[in-house]
Amino acid sequence: MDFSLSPEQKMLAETVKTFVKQRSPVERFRKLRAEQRPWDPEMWAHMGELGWLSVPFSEDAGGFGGGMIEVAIILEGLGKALAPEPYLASVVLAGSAVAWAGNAAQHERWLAPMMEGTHALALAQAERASRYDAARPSTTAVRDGSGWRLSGEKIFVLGGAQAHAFVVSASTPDGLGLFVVDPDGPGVSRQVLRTIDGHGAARLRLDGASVDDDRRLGEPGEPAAAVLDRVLDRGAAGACAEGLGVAQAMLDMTVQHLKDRKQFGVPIGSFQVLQHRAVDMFVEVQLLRSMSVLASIRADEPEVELRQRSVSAAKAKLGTAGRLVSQQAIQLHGGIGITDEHDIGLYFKRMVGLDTALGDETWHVQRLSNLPGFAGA
Amino acid sequence: MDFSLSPEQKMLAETVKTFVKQRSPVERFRKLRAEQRPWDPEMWAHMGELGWLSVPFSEDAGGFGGGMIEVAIILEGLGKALAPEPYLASVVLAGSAVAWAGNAAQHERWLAPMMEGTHALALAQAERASRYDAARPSTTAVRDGSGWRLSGEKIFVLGGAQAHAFVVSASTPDGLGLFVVDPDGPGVSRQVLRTIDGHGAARLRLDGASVDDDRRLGEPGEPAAAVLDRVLDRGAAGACAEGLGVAQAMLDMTVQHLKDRKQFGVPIGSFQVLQHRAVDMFVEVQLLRSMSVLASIRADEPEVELRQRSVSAAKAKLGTAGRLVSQQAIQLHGGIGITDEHDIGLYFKRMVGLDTALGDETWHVQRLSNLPGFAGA
Amino acid sequence: MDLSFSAEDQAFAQEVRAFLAEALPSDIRAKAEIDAPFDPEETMRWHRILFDKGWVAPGWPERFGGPGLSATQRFILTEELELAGTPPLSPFGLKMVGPAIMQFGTPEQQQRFLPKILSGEEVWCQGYSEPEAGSDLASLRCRADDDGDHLVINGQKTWTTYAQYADWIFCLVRTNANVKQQAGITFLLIDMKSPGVEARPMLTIGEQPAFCDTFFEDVRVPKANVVGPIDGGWTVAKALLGHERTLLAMVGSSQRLLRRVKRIAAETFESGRSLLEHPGWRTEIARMEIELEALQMANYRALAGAQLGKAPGAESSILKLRGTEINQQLYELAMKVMGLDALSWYNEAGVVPDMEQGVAPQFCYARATSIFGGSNEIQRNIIAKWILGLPSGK
Amino acid sequence: MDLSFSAEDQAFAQEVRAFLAEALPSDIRAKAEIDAPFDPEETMRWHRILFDKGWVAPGWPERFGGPGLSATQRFILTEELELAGTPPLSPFGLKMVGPAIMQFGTPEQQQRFLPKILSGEEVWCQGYSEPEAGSDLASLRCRADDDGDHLVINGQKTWTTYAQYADWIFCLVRTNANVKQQAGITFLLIDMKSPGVEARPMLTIGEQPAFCDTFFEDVRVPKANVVGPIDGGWTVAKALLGHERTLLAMVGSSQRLLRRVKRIAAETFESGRSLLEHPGWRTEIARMEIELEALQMANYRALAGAQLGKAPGAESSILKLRGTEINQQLYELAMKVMGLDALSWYNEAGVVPDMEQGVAPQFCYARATSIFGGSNEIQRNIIAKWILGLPSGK
Repeated sequence: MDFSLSPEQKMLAETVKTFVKQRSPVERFRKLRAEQRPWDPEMWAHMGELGWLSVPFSEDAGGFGGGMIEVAIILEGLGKALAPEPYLASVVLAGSAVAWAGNAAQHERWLAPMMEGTHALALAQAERASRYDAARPSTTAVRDGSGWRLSGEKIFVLGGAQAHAFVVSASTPDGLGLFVVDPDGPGVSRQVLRTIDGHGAARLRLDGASVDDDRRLGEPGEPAAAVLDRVLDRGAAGACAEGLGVAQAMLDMTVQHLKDRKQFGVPIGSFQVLQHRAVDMFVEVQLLRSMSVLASIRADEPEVELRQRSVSAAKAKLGTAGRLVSQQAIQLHGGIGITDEHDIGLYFKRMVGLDTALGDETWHVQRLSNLPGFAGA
Repeated sequence: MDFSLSPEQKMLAETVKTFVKQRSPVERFRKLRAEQRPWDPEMWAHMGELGWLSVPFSEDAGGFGGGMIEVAIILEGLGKALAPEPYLASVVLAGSAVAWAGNAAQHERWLAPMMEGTHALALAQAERASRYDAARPSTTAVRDGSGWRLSGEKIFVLGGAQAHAFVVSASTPDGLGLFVVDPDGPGVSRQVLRTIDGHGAARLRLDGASVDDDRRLGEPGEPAAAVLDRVLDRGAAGACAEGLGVAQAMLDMTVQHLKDRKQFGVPIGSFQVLQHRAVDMFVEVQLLRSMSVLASIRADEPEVELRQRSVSAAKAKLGTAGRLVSQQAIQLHGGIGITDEHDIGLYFKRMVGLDTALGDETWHVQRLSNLPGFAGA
Repeated sequence: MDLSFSAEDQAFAQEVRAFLAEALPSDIRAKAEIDAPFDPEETMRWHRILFDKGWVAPGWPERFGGPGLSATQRFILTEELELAGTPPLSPFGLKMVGPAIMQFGTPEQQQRFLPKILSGEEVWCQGYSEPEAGSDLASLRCRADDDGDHLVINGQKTWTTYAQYADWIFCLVRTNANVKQQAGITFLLIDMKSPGVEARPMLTIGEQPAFCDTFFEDVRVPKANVVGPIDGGWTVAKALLGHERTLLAMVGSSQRLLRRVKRIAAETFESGRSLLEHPGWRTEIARMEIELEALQMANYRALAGAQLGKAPGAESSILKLRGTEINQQLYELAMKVMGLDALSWYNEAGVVPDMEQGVAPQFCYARATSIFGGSNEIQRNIIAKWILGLPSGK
Repeated sequence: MDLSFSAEDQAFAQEVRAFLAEALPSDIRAKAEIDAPFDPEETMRWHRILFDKGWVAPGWPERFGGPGLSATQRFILTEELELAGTPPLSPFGLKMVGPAIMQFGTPEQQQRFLPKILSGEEVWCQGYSEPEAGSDLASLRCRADDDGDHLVINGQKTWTTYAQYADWIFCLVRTNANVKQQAGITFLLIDMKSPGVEARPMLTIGEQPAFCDTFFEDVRVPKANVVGPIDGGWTVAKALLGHERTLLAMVGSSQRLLRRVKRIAAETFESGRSLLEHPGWRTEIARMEIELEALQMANYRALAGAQLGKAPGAESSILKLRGTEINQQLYELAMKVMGLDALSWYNEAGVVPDMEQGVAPQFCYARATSIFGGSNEIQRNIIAKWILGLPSGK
C-alpha cells in the first residue's frame, strides 16, 4: 500500500502548479467569463504542447500511457484555478471514448488533433428523460444506406460549447452505439448554453442527421455500452479530482479570510464557532482527498463491480463534502461571499456543476446500493 | 387562532406541575427502576382520584369529556419527571379503544375500573412481521362456538407489564377485530420485558386463547380498523406531548449544567460552540412544542387525512428533535452524562422509547408522503 | 386552543383573495406563477395598487395611514400576498425607516416623510453596513462632521440593497469618535440626490444587481434630518431590529417554493416514473414539508402571542434562523430535483422548462439570507445570551 | 500509488487469519459473532493467547518484547483482529503506560513493569480525569505530598475504566500547587492494593460497569514509582496522547457494525420484504458505507505515511473525530432498523433475535466515544489551532 507519488508524478504536479500560478490564475477565467468565452484555444494548444492532452491514452493510440493518477493531478490543479478548458470533457470523457471504442483510423482522425490541442471533443450522452442513466438513450441511429441517421436531443453536453466534434450515444438495432458527429453537419444543431459555473456546455439536437459508417466508433456488436460505462466512471473520478481542487481552494481561501478579517477588534477566526466550522470543512476536504485517490486508483480497475463501487462512493462523497465546504465557505466569508466580484462564489458555483454532472450524490448512492455485492458484503 | 389555555386547562397544568414536583420527582422513577417495578399502583390510584384517568373519555362513557389538549398537559408533565405510570398506554391507547369501540357494558367492565385507578389496560397491536403497520395483524381470531380463539404474538405491548387486561387486535373473517384479553386466561402468556427506558412493557403470546363474544369490542362489521387507526393517532400525539416534556427537561438541565460547570476557569456555557449547540437544542424544542400543539389539536379531527398528516408530521418531528436534543444533552454534560447515576441518561433513553413506539420518524414520514393530498398540495 | 380563524377573519381572507384575483396585473401574475424575479418598476406598480387599496402598510397605525387591521388580519394579508407570489415590497421604507420615524421622529419629520413612503413616491434604502463593519456594526466609521446647521458626511456604506433605485437612504453615521463605539452613532436621513452621493451597483453570486456600494464625499445634510438625538442612533437602530423577525421567517415564500419543488418533481422523469412518484424523493420532500410545517406553527404561535399583545417571545426568536435555513434547503432540493437542468443559467426560453429558469440564480442568492439581517451566527449569540441566559465571554 | 498489499504482506494477513481460525477459543468466537460484550476474564484469556503467539503488543520494539513487525503488518494484524471481533485488549498497559515507561522510565522501571504488561500478569488502569478536571485536565487536584522516600496521595480520580479489575493505576497527581498548573504535575504508578486505595464501580447509561470512581486516602507510594521527573508529568502525558489517534478511528469495529446493520436489515421485514431489499433503507445504509469507506481510506493514508516514517499528518487528525461520529451513527442506524426490538434491554434469550441483544446498551454507551479520549470539541480546538493555525482566543 503506497500513496506517495512517483518522481514523474511529482514533477507533473510541480509543472501543473507553476502553470496554473503563472498562466492561469482565477482572473483569467473571470475575464473569459465576462466575455462569454468558454475557453481560450491558445491555452488549449499550450496544454497540448505540454503533453497533458495525451496523458491517459495508450501509446498505440498516440498517447503517453499514463493513468488516472496523472489525470487527477492535472484536474486538481485546474480545479484550484477554475481553468475552463474542457480537460474533463474533451480528454477524459470524449477522448477516452474515442481511444477505447475507436479504431486506428478513428484515433488518427479525432484523437490526434485533440491531443495536439488544435481540436476539442465532447461526449453527448445526457438526455432529459433518462436523467443520469446513460445506458438506454432515446436518441436513435437507424441504417440509411451505408451510413446512419441520428435523431434525438442531448440536453447538457459538457464542453459542448467549444467542441469540434461530438461523441454521441444512440440506440441502434444492435445495441448502444457511439457516433462521432460534426456539429456543423446537416440535421445537427448546437445551442451553446450559459451555465451556472461559466464553463462551456451545449445542447445538441439531431434531426435525422446523416452520419457515415466510419463515424461509428468500433464495430457493430462490440459492447459500446460497456465502454461508455467505463468512460463515465473515468469522468466521475475526474470530477472528484477537479472538485477536490475546488474544495481545497475554498478551504484555503476561507482559513485565510478567518485570519485576516477583523470584527469586534479580533480576527473572526478566533471565534470558536467559526473555528469549528473551518475544522468541519477541513475534515471533509481530507475525506474527499482520500476518496479522490480511491477513485483514481480504481477508475480503470478491470473488475467492474469494484470499479463502480469505488467511483460511486467517491462521487457521492464529492456531493456531500462539496456541499458542506462550499456552503460554509460562503457563510464564513459573510457579505462579500455573496458578491459576484469575490472569487469564492465562482468556486461555489463550479462545485454545483461538478456535483451535478455525471451523476449527483443521490444517483451514485443508489448505484452503489444496487450493486450485487452490497447486500452480501 | 388561539394558543392560550382556558382557565380550566391552566389550573390542570398547575396541578400537574405541583403533583410532579411533590409526589413524583425523577427519584421516584429511579427507585422503581432499581426495584424492577414498572409502576406504583398507589400512584395510579391517586391519578384516578385526581380524575386524570377519566380526562379524554366522553361523559357517556363515564369520563370528563376532555380532549387531547388536556391529555397533552398531563403527559408533558409526566414526561418531565419520567413518571412511569402507563398514562399513554392505558388511558390514551387502550382506554380510547375501549371507549370508542366498546358498548356500555364493556365501558362498565373495563373502562370504569381503569378510570378509578384500580386497573390498567394495554393495547397489544405490534407484531414482528408488520413493523409499525397495525392494519393487517397476523394474529387471528376464529369463531369457536359462541366465542373466539385467538392465536398470534404481540412483540411489544406498551404498559403490558402492569396491565390487568389487554386490548388485542386480530384479523377476523369480518375484518380487523379488537378483543379484550385476560392475561391470566388459558392460552395466554405474558412475558414481562425489561426495556431501554425502564417503562413497563410485555410480549403477549396467544395460543388458541379462548375469548368470549362479549370481549369483542363493538359489533362485527363495525370498522374497528378505523377506530384502531384513530387510537394510534391519539397515541402518537400523546407520545409527542410526553416527548416534549422529556426534551424540555433535557434542555433545562443542560442549560443549567452549562452555567454551573466550570473548566479552564470559566463556566463552560461561555464557550461559543457550546452556546450554539444549546441554541440548536432550544430551537428544536420550540419546534417540537409547536408540533405537539398541532398534534393535540388535530388528533381528534374528523377529516382523516388532515388528522393523519398533522399527527405524522408531529411524530416525525419528535424523532428529529428528540434525537438532536438528547444526543447533545449527553454530549454537553460530558463524562457524567454517560453515567447511569446522572438523570440525563434516563431522559436520553426515554426519548428513544417514545421515538420508536407508535411508529418512528421514517414510518411517519412515509405515511405522510403517501397521503393522497401530498402530491396534489 | 384553536387553529381556525374566526368567521370575520375568514371573510377578510376571502376579501384579500378576491382583491388579488382582480387587482394583480396580468403581467405580474404571470411572473408570480413562474417565480420569476420582479424588477423595480413592477414592484413599485404593485406598491401603488396596494396603496390605493389602503393595504400597503398593514402594520402602521391608523393615524399614520395604516388600515387598522387586527394582528390576525395583518397576518392573513401578509400570508395571502406571499402565497400569491406578489412582488415583495421594499421593506426599507415601510418596515424600517417608517416605524423609526413614527417612534423617534419629530412631527415635522413624520409629516415630511411618512406619506411619501406610503404612496411609494419616495423609495428608501438602508445604509448600515460598511466594508469593515458587518457583524460588528457598532464599529462603523462613516463620518459626520458638525458644520452648524448641517452634518458633512464622508465614508462608504455597503450592501445597500437597491440603492441605485432609491430616493433616500437612512444611515448610521459616526458623530463622535471619542466615546464608546455605540454612543457616538447618529441615525440620519440622506437625500440620494445630494451632491457627493454615489451608488455603484454590484452583482450577487446569482448575478442579480441587488445591491450597491454607496459612497459619500462631503455630503451636506441638514441637521433636521437627524432622527432621535445626535449620538443617539444606536437606540433607534436597535428598536428597528425587533420589527423584522416574523418578516424573516419567509413562511409564505418557502411554501410557494415547496409547491414549486413538487411541481418540478412531478415533471421530471427517471426510468419512466416522475420523481414525485418515487418513494425516495417523496420522503425527501416530505421531510422538508414537515420542517416547514413546524416553522409555520411556530410562526402562528408568535402571531397568536402578538394578538394578545405579548412581546415577541422565545418562539419568535427562532423564526429567522430556521426560516432562512429551510428556504436554503428548499432551493437546494429544487436544484437536486432539476438535475442537469439546474446548471442552466439565464438561457433563453426553451432550454429548461420555462417556469424553472430562475431556480439556479435564486438558489445562489439564497445563501445571503443566513448572512444578511444579522447573520445566523449572530442570531445564535443573541438567543444564547438573552433567552438562555448563558454567560458571555470565551 | 497502489492500494494493494505486497505478496509478503498478503502472506502475513493469511497467517493472521489462519492463527485466528485456530487459536480463538470457541466460546469467545461465539460471542464475537454476535457482538456480545466480553467480560474481563475472556479479554485476559485472549490477551494471554496473543502473548504466547508474540502478537500482544505489535507496536512495541523488539528489545522490550515486541514482534518486530513492519507498519503495514501491524496494521494488518490490528485490522484482522478487529474484523474477527476478538476481544479488544485493555489499552492502558499496552498502548499507554507501557510506551510511557519505555520513553521516560528508568531501566529498573522498564524491567519491573514491562514484562508483566506484556504477559498480562498485571492489569493497568488510568487515573487522569477528576470530577472537576475533565476537558480541562491540567486543573487536576489529586494531591501528592512529599514524605522523604514516598509521596502521600489524597484525592479522587474518575472515569477510571475497569479500575475494579486492575492491579496498577498510572496517575497524574499534583506535586506542586505554587507554579503554573501544567508545571506542578507528576506521572506516578500506584499499586491498587496499596492501603487507602478504593475503586467504586459505576454503571454507564448502557448499564455496563465499565468504570469507577477511585479514591486515595493517605496512600503511600515510593518515589521510585515516579516516571520522568517530579513535576514533569505533563510532558509524559502529552507524549501519550499522540499514540492513540488511529486506535480511536475504530474502522474495524465500525466495519463489523455495518455488516451487523445489514444482517439485521436482511432479517427484518416490512410489508413482506426485508428492509435490505427496500430502496430507502438500502440508500440509507449505503450512505453510511460511503462515509466509512472514506474514513478507511483516510486511515490507510495515515498508515502509509507511518510506513514512510512520517509523523502523523493532517489526514490522521480527523480519524478520532469522524471515527467516533460514524460509530455512533451506525449504532443509531442499527437501532432504527431493529425498530421495536431495539427497546428490549438485557432480556433473556428469545425476546429479540439472540444475536442482536446487545445493540441497545452498546448504542447508549457509544455516546461516550465522542466525550472520552479528548472530547470531539477539544479535538476540533486542536485541529483549528495546530493544523489550520487559527488564532486562539474568543
